[in-house]
Amino acid sequence: MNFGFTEEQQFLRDSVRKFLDERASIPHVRNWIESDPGMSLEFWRELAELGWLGLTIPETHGGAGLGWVELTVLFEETGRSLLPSPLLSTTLASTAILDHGTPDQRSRWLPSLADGSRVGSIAILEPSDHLVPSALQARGEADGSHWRIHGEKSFICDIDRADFFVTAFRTGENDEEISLAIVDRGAPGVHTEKVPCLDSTKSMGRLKLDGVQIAPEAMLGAPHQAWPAVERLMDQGAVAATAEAVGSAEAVLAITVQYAKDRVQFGQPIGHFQGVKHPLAEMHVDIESIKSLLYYAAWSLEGSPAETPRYSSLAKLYASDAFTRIGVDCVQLHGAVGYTMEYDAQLYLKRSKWFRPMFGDADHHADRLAALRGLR
Amino acid sequence: MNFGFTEEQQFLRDSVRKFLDERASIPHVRNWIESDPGMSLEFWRELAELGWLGLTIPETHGGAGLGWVELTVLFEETGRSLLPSPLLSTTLASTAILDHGTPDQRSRWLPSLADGSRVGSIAILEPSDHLVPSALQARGEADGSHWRIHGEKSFICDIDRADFFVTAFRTGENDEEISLAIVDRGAPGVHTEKVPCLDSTKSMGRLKLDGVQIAPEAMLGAPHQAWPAVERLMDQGAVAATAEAVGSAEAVLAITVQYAKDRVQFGQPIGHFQGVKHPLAEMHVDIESIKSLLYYAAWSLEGSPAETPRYSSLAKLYASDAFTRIGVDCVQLHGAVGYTMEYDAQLYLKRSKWFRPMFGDADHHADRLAALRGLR
Amino acid sequence: MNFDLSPDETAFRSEVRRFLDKHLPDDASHEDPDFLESWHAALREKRWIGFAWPEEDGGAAGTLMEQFILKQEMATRNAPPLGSDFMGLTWVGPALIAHGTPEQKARFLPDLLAGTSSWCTGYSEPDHGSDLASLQCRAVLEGDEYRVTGQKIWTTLAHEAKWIYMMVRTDPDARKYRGITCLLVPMNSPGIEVRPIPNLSGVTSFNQVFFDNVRVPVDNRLGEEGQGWLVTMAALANERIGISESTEKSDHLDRLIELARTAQRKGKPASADPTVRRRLARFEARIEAMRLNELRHLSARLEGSAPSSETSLNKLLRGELEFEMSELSLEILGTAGLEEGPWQRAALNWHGTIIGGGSPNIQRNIVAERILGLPKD
Amino acid sequence: MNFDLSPDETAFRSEVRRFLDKHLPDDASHEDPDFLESWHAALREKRWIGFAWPEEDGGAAGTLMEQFILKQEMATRNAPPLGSDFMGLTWVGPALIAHGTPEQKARFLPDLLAGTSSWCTGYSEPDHGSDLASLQCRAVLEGDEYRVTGQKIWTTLAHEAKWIYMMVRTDPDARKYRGITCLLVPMNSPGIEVRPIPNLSGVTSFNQVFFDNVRVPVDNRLGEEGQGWLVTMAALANERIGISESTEKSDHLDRLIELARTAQRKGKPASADPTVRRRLARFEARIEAMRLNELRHLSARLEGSAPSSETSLNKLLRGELEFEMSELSLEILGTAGLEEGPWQRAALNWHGTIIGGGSPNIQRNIVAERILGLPKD
Repeated sequence: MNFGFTEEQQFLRDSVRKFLDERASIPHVRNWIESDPGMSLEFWRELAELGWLGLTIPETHGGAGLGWVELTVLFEETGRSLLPSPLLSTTLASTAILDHGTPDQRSRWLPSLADGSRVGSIAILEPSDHLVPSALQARGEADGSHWRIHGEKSFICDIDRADFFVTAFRTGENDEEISLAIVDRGAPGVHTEKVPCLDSTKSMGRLKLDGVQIAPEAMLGAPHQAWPAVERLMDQGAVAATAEAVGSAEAVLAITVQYAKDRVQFGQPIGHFQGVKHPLAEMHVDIESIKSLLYYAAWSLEGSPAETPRYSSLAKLYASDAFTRIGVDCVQLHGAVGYTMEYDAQLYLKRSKWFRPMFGDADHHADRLAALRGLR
Repeated sequence: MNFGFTEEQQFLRDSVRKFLDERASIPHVRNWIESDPGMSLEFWRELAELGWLGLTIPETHGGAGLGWVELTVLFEETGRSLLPSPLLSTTLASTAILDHGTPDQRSRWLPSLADGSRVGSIAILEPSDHLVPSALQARGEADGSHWRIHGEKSFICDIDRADFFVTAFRTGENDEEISLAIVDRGAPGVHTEKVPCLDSTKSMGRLKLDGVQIAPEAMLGAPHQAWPAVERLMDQGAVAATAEAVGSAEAVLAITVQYAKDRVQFGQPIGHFQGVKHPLAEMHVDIESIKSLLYYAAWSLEGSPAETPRYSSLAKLYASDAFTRIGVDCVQLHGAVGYTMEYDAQLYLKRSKWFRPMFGDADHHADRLAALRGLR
Repeated sequence: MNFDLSPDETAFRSEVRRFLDKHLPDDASHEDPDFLESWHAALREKRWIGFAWPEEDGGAAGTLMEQFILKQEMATRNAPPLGSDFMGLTWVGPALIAHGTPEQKARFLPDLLAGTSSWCTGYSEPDHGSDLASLQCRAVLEGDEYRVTGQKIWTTLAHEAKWIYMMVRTDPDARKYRGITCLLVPMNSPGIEVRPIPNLSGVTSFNQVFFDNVRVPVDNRLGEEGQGWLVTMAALANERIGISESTEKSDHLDRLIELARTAQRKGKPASADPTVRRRLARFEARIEAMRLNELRHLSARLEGSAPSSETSLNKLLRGELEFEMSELSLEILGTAGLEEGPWQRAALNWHGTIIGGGSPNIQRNIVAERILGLPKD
Repeated sequence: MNFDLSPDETAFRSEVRRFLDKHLPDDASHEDPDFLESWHAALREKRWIGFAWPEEDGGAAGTLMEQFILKQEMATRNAPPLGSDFMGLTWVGPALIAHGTPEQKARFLPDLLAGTSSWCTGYSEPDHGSDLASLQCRAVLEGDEYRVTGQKIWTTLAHEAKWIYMMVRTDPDARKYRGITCLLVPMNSPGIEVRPIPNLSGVTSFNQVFFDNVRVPVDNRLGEEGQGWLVTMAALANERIGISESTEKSDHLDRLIELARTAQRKGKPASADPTVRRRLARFEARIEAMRLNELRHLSARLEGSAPSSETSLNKLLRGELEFEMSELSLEILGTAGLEEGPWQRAALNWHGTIIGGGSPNIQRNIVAERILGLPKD
């Protein structure tokens, strides 16, 4: 038993960090999000060359063949930099194809995802925002060997960057008769709309599906039986987003600790006052606790899948509560300057707002944990 | 419009305070609660002579003919002293008779309550602890012009001190067909049982009613229609208990502020540290806010009865949350000595535990306020 | 204790209501210049723009209780403010009335009442946010002019104002509050530069203001040299009735309740969730406590007690409410809460309103030290 | 990262499970002296009472990982502690092993392992609760005896112990930690007086201990004069695996969930209220975080890192959990929560467990200063 990172994992973290510090510092990020398309396409190609886009894709398909613990390391570091990129979306899309695709589908999609020539995303939620089978109303009608999807998908990350969407839709009358398919962005009947997001380092939008035709080779897994795959995909999303949140929270804590050491008021660095230092201490307690839950959840994805629902919910629940508080407190502890565009704390505050509802909010995960205990 | 106390009210407060400081300081209270019957009967007689037992009883019935604002002043001060006595119970009993009794009932009961020769209490709740009509299961069967009550009443204050109980019971099939009657402690079929209470300055117990006969002249108000009277009685109880809580909270805050000024650690009075002074500041904010709500609620009982349900709930809700926190924080801020029998903070902690559920806990009042807003 | 109005108070309330019935149409827009012009004209006629000011200074000499009744009725009807120049009416007018020369009053008060002035106030400086005693913006008297050099920060609306009411240090050797002087300076004076400070949503209301050897005639000094602190405290003591904050939070709660009633959350109206309902009830308790705290404070003032630190109580309550209420709105919206919208903007922008009155930690210190008597930091 | 056990670790876990199957009946009572005697006899035979001690000192030389596995299996099965003399085994044994003379080891260790000793420890003094460097209890060497005069406070179980392991000041001029010496003193020595300190429920586990010219042979000094601080730090460094706290909170949560399932609240099972369910889920998240924090800390220790201030994290989490969980239990019980009972007693008595490890503010200072590098108070 070992709860530590291996030397290889530590090396991965160090090299990611070094690269991001040099090439994607906050001034870079501010430049990117202030211009179109809100990220650097050139930087994205470099990420592909570094192998980060295919970290968990098997080597036979052009990836690095690593696992979710390594992905967690990567997302912690991109979260620390608030890196604007479709990394999370395309990773979830490749994970869905890896976990549920046929050998043909894997061969067809994974190499282009690993080398960055294609970007994927996932389209699960609908305007109702409820993460239960009955809330998925997008409907697939059988049309010979094909399906035709009518419906609307909301809250899709990187809507403007993805070439295709792993999409969940209803194919039967019973609540859990859900199917998954790959929907090409350019297919007839697909309409995308970008929606301005409170966090400019993230890109969001919605999808309208007007009788979009799905060929059998675009279906992921057996029809009608994809709800467990949807749940696992949302758990994977929760783990990846929580890893980003841990990095972001550590970064804004570090910024605020430094500010508390430097800023002098009434003849003392403000970090001298318990009214400042104690909230910072509580943030550290929370971040370390989230890390413990997160690392176990990430390990469980491959090491103990039956435990993943519980641990991804524990991690996301704790992180949703804590990062919200951390984002607000760090801005507040800066005093008036925290509220200005010029200081960086506000960028993390906005990220904390983005993070909270994504892949299930605190109440969703709390209710799920209670249900796992037989309480309802 | 004036939110201040009159000179007379201020004089009442000063004289109550002076008397209690001299005659019922915390060492006195500790002596009383460590011996049987947990209070001083001699002191009780003195209270009667001072006129405190009949503060709101009309002068024609031997009382002082004052109102709920004066009662609030009195309860704040007895709460500050943690005075062990059936003052709250007997006041509620006399209030019920005053508000709902016939002239004959008033003449019969009020003088003996004002002069302390009789003590009353109220018996509303049952073991289910739910403050809705349907939860009152004690049942009165018509027996000629009399009623016979069968049932059980719980959480009765001063069970061992009261000579009679203003009791609510069901007299019809519909939920709200509730009646109120005066049940004599010595009547056949009445069984009282004292239950040890976590706060030794309070006395609690339960009542078993085994076919207790109620004569028409013991019925308070019209049969079947007493639910509004029960609600008002509980609102009056909430106001009186919140007044006690305000006094107790102020007292334990004062003790803790003094401790924070005197206790030196690492070369500083601990009150110098924001980790100590800020929680104390928050307590002051909460206590003052509860006072504002409480005084308005107390005034409304006579000045604007339609507003009483809302304001008694606002005050009790805020106070239930805040006094709980104040009790715990004051013990904690004392460090290890706060946890010992010797220091006084723990006495107030226990009172805060007693206060929270009495006359409706925070959730009860929050749900009621939401319902008043049409939310359910 | 009596919350009924006296006959005089009732009569005044009726007068206010009649005024509002007449001059405030139900569909009035706070952005409509025609409406605002007629609204201000009617107020001017009533002398209500300087409602609490002495009659000889153009005011109505309104009592504290009348101010309270006026503000409450206006808040209930969502009336626009009494005048257009908030900073000027709130800070500059009272200071002029208390300490201005007859010439200064004649020069500045009519514009304030006519709504043609626009003032900003220069207190805070970089590195001395909450610590006014240590301010450093320097003014040196040369002949009949001061030369002002230094910086001010967090100067609300400086980018739009015509005048600044500012505190400067005229005696660097005097300790703390002594050696501070009050000047009234045209914003178009040579040597003044304004740099807007966009907030986290990109909106500008704060500015940094640089003074480089700015010449200010000695006639523009308010009060004596070295008395700047007293002058400003006098303006502060001329207390406003702080009803606006609890009314504003109460409106906020009404909108939040409406959101909870209508927004679907997890397949049901958000208000179907007892967690949501109880949070709303707790907001109500604290907002109502704020309102009644204000009333108690007003009562004490009417009885003749001095302004006290008790105003810090509501600032602390407000800060927590701003945070918790905006969080609940986003939680109710769910994932839609991260798309742009009015609730979302409000959830980012409340931070500035808290900082305005000094950070929560400063307020806690005030309560702990001034009210509870605990040791200073 | 790998949470599977290695083959060696699996084998050891099986050994522990077999031992527990054999020696810990399902119906074993921790109060039954016959059971406890056979339990301790079996442990002695295994040499597991001093599980981590060197073999030459009568221990089993168990590794950190084995300690963890042993504690975890014992906690899962609700086994009684490894020995009866908790303070002696935890503090005195490790200090003796590190710094005792061969004669001292021979004199004290066998009794510790046999379960015939009972030790208390004297660190805190009045007015110096958390600040050991300033301790004042004085020992003066006269010939071959120390004369000890002073006080100790919060001395757990002093009213039952036969010996006290205590820190005294032997050099009043030496600064801070220097000048402190460690003595082993029989509690029946003339001049020792024990005054119990009842807690708020009337239960005594803490005491004040007075020393009036108590004679202690110099042979009873552990380590050299002036090295008392080092001796005690050595015992501290011989770290225990802190699994008990999260296991205890986890048991607490199980009982609380059972209460929520069975207790009626407002006419329904308490667990039917989503507010209650979500609070329980949040407790679960923090308790599981505590368990995994311990595991991460253990992993780091196994990799050779020094003991760190990270243990303060779980102390803070625990403090908040104690409060919030006990409050929820009382809220579920409703008015019945103010009658006497086990939940009610627990809701009063948790305060002492928090104070034990230093107040929450001290823990926050440790995290802020030692981990985040913020300025000291």
